[in-house]
Amino acid sequence: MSELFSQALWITLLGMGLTFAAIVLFWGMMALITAIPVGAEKEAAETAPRDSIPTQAAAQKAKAAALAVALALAEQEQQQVAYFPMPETAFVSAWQLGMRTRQMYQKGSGR
Amino acid sequence: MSELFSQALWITLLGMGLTFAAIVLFWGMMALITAIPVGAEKEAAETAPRDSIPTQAAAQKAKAAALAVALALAEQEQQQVAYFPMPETAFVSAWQLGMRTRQMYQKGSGR
Amino acid sequence: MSELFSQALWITLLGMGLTFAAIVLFWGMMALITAIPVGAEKEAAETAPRDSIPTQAAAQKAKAAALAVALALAEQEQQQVAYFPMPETAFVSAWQLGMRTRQMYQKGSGR
Amino acid sequence: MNLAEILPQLLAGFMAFGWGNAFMLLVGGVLIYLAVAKEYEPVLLLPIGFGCILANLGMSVYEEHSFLKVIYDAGIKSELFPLLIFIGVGAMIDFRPLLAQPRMVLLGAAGQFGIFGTLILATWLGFPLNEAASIGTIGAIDGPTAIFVTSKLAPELLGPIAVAAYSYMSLIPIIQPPIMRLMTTRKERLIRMEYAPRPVSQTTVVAFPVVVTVIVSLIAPGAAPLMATLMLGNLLKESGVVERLNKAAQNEIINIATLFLGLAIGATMTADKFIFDPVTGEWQFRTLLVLGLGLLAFIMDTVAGLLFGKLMSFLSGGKINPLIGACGISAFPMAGRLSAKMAQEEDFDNFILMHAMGANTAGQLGSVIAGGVLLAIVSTMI
Amino acid sequence: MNLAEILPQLLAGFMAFGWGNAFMLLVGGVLIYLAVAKEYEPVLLLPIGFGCILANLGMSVYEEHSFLKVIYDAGIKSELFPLLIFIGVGAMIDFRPLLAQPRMVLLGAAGQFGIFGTLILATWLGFPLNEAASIGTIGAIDGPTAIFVTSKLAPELLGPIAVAAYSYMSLIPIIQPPIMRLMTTRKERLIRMEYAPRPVSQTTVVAFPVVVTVIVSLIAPGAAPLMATLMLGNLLKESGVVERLNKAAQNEIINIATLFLGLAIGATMTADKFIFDPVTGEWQFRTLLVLGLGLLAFIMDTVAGLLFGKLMSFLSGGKINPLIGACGISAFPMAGRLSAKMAQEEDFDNFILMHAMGANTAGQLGSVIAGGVLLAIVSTMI
Amino acid sequence: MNLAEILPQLLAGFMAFGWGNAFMLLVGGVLIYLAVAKEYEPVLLLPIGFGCILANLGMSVYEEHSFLKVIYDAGIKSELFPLLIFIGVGAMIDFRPLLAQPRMVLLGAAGQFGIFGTLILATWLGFPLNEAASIGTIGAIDGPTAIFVTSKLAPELLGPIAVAAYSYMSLIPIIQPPIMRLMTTRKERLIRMEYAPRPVSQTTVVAFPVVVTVIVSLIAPGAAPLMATLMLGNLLKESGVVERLNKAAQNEIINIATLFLGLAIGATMTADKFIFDPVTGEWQFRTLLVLGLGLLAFIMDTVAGLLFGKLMSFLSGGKINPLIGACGISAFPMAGRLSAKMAQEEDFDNFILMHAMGANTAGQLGSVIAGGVLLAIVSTMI
Ligand code: NA
Ligand code: NA
Ligand code: NA
Repeated sequence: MSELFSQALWITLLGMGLTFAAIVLFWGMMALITAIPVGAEKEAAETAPRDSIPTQAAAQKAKAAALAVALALAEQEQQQVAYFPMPETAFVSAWQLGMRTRQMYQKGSGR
Repeated sequence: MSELFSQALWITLLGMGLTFAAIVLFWGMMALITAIPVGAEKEAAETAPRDSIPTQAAAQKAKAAALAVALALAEQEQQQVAYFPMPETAFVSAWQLGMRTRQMYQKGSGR
Repeated sequence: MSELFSQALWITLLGMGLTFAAIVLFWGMMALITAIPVGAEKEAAETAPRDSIPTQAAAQKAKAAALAVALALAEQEQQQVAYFPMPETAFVSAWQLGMRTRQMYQKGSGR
Repeated sequence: MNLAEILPQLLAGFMAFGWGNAFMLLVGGVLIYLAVAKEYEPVLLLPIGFGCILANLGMSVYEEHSFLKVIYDAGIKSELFPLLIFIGVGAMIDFRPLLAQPRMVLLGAAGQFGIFGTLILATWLGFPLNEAASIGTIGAIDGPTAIFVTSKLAPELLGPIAVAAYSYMSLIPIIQPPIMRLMTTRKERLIRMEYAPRPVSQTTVVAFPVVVTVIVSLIAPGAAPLMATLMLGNLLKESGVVERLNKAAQNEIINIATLFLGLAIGATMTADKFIFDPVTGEWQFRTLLVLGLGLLAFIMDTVAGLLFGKLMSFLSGGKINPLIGACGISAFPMAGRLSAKMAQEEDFDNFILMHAMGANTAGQLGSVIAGGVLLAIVSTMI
Repeated sequence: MNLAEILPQLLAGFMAFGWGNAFMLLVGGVLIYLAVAKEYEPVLLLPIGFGCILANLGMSVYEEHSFLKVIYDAGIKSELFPLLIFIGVGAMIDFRPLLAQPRMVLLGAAGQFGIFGTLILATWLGFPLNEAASIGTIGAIDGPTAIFVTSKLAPELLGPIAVAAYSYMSLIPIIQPPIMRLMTTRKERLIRMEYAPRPVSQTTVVAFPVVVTVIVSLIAPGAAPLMATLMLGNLLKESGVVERLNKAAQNEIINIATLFLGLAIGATMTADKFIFDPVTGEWQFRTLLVLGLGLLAFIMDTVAGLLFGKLMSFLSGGKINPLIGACGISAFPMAGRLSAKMAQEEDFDNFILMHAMGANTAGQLGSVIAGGVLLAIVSTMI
Repeated sequence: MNLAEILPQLLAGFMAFGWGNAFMLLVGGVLIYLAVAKEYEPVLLLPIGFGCILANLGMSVYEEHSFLKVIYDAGIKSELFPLLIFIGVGAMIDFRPLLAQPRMVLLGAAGQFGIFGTLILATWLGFPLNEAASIGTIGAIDGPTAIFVTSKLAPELLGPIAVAAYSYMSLIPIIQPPIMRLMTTRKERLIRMEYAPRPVSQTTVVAFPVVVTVIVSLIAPGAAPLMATLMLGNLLKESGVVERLNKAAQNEIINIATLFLGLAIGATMTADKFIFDPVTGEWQFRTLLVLGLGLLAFIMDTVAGLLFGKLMSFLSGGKINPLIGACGISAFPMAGRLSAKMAQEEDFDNFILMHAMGANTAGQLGSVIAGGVLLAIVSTMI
């Protein structure tokens, strides 16, 4: 086994290890950061209720979202009689996703 | 008194003097520049009447503008039951002011 | 005749010759490029019919376009009672032309 | 493969991170908090706060290969960003209220006293002349002017000066009212002002930015680039024939310049410049001093403006409401609206908004001129 | 006037044009065809294809006076373009699905194995370490990360790596499904996942990008600029107070950077770097190897992600559908949608989109971190 | 503090200001007047006029620390601005009318004679070859081409050449009609042209910009960057898959480049280059000569185009209206519309707009090619 190859193995070990370590740290941080604001929620609710997902409505919204996705997918299915799963572009799609997500929420809260 | 401090005093004297001199010059220039076009007004009125404030309607517009401001301020007052005078940002506010000013004129001329 | 002047004549000969040569090459290329896709037209029609001018409708559209231009020119004519042919700007006009062209086609296909 | 070699590199992030950096992260966090929760000048405080955080995580403008150094060199060192912002600001300003009442322009000069008063205080506190003058520019109460002058005279102070300028500017509605109440009588605040402006022709409105550019370039060359770009933006708008360029100035150009200006300025705020320099072993108390002097600059500006307003009120035989003197400090357009609001609080039927906006745009002009004059004088002395 | 002097100059275009260039014109044409007719990542493949054509017509980034060299130096060498693109991408990402289910973040780590697996294969094939690592970054399945790391480690490979990264990314719907079917049982694909997310407050959403920036800058400084710009864009959007800057990030900044990034990268693809170098007399088989290894990187990423998904499914007692493991590779947002679609194909009532999007954004974070870690380690060894 | 030291600095603005500068302020004012009141190419004449004013107030591109020098170096010296503008122009051009009637392309060659005719006249008047060729480019009747070639051959003439090119272009409706009436008979102007175009497929429209780029780069490498960027813009539009980039090209990119190109070119117009050089003691009559020669270039272009139109009319047996020869000069799209209008003035039912637009876009192509050929030839001789 060449020295270069052994170096590559070491890099893999170290690299995957550090990536996992960082991600685990993220997990903890996210658990923390999403837990804290329950106290701060009151203030946040006053000043900026626009974007937060209210707890009570979440399940309902999820259903609505799921339905919207189902419809979108069904629609896509039909188009694919003539054509394979549209390989969309990253940017345009990210954009579309944002729009679509917003639409989902709009439908949900409109009920 | 240190030399630096005396320099600062000199700079103040010179600086405020020059600033006032420039501003007085501006005054004269503005008096001139706003006086001249009375002759040129005819031509300007033909080609570009869109933005100039007509003399006859000015007083009326001022009233309309004042009313609009009064309403806006009254509205703001109410909001401030819960909240201190909204410290808006320079750019956004400059923008808003432009919009608002345009709206004022629109209201005025719409009557 | 100075050497500089003779150089200028040579440049003219060479320059106009090369420009014409390039343009003639363009002619051939365009004849080719517009001839080939008749076979590929079918595929193109399936995937992207939006922008190509369909053969059958072309004559009709040309008429519609001509009419639109006629109206536009007639309109312009009237304006010019008071005013000479508006010397428009390159960019704005290029822009306007695009818009106007689109409008022409819209009128045509709307009938 | 030697772990002993790689480990320091992997831990480079931690190794370079000291308690000073941690403190500066907090500072950056507070700036972002003020921007988001309090909406204090968010378009600038948010990027500055984020840039401050990056600066203390190894991405400051002093790092050789930092992308923020690239942005800093391209936009701040070259002085382009403040000028690009001014093109956009100029395209948003309407000089008609000022042109309709030319004498209002006088109020734009008095409100600059804070610049020089602060300069005096700063030299008295021991700051060298270039730094004292830069601190004084906070009194211009106009971000791009302060940044333009400071980046020429004392770039090391860009961070605290920009933060002070923008933070206090967003605090205008808190800073000015007490001073205004203290320095004017109720009777003065009740003065109503007639609004019978001269008609302003389109020709005047188009000629104004060109003439201002010429005058200022001749008598205050230091202010020429600032005034020229401000007036260019105004000309783009008022000409009415280059709507494409006008929109570019008010959107693309100003937005991109603002974002990167904020980031780059924030990225100058490293712990060793702001808190404690481990190399020289010195505490950087200057930052706190700058913030304190900046507040004084705002106060002195307002006081001088009001005093001059009272003088004009007296000279005009009581026809001028001295409150509009407080608009001469610049801080466009917040100060203008605030004065109108103060007058209306005393008397609901008293509308001085147009006069206030005239004085306010005059303050904008006066700030740029005073900044240029200061730059010219101090440049010859250092 | 001597025709013998002028003629070579006039024929310069033809003289410098060899069969290799002709072949590369074809390659550029194919990229444009894929972009236009197949809509494979057109915003990047179209500029790359056009840049490739220009590179072989005397306008490559290696020419002294080429305008594409100016753009390359300003945007790629300075590393600005990938970072500017990340500001825009960050402003388009929504981290709420991930924040609502924090454990999903684990899936973002496993899906990076392809980076390192490819690195091993590339060194085994004889690539030097810097090039092997750059080829590995194709496994980040994230264009800006791959370009950022490669432009630091092995800029000569920018062309093939960018082309591979973006082409395969657009082929995700073709590459992943067979692997997903092969590696999961029907029973596993039928697993339904409960969507009962924690409420995510506005404060959390605003704090998240700031905290992520700090953590990543400390533990993986190599990834700091990438993560910082991604999070800056996200902060601009989520703060809700700087709509002007948010729009600039999502439009002007990302569009201009994308166009010129594509052109400049395409303009590195000259025949002598891609096909045959007439100076050294060597064939450049490396390009084909890069393309092949890139495909393997995608496959290894997907396999590792699915294996980890199965592990999590097992540990959770069958409550997690292993399909979402395939979203950890990044390729945001295609991979997320694809997994949801695969689950729904088995059972029309099975909706795992929110879980998939959570894992997908985790993959985006994991990709940047892994890229940064790789850059840090390899930088110390070369 | 010594007033004697400071005073010169404070009066620096006045000290450097001579009668020549005052005259140039007038010139700048006239350009702005033409832009605003007459709407002659305002998007360029307004910035050029304002730049000219700034140049004579100490902010010219020749000053070491001028912000306009920074812009000039970044955009004109690097040749980027004309190319960026061409990306936007290309995205606004529709080649369908030309592709539908390929032989119309021939008219694009004849209308370039003015370039070379002017070159001959200029050398006869004693201009050195590089300057004569630059003056000739006014005959390209296409701003970016003239600026691109001039900035390589004789940057000192950029100001007058750009002003001449854009001013006369806006005067096309005044310059061309008398020549058209003089050189054609009423019978010729009455010729109706059949509009039975070939169908133009989407594939053709997309392939065209790519093929043109390849051909021109091979036979006229000097024109390659110009043609490449023009065609890139066209490809962005016609591909239909990169709407984001297309919009960026037509808005952000072209607007920003146009504004700063105009400013930077105006900022080359200092009094010592235009009127009188106090160092050499020479009057700069060249500027007037450039303006005069530029007018001749427009006239020669039109005459040559009409002559060729008459030849084609004769060869086609009277099926071609020679008026469309006048569109081959470029000046897109004004010349095209003007010819159609002239034909319709004689006969209200005569519509030749589509033919005229075809010849007009051919003139655009011919202008770029002729400019590139000129650059290539002259580069070898100086
Ligand atoms: Na001020
Ligand atoms: Na990845
Ligand atoms: Na031409």
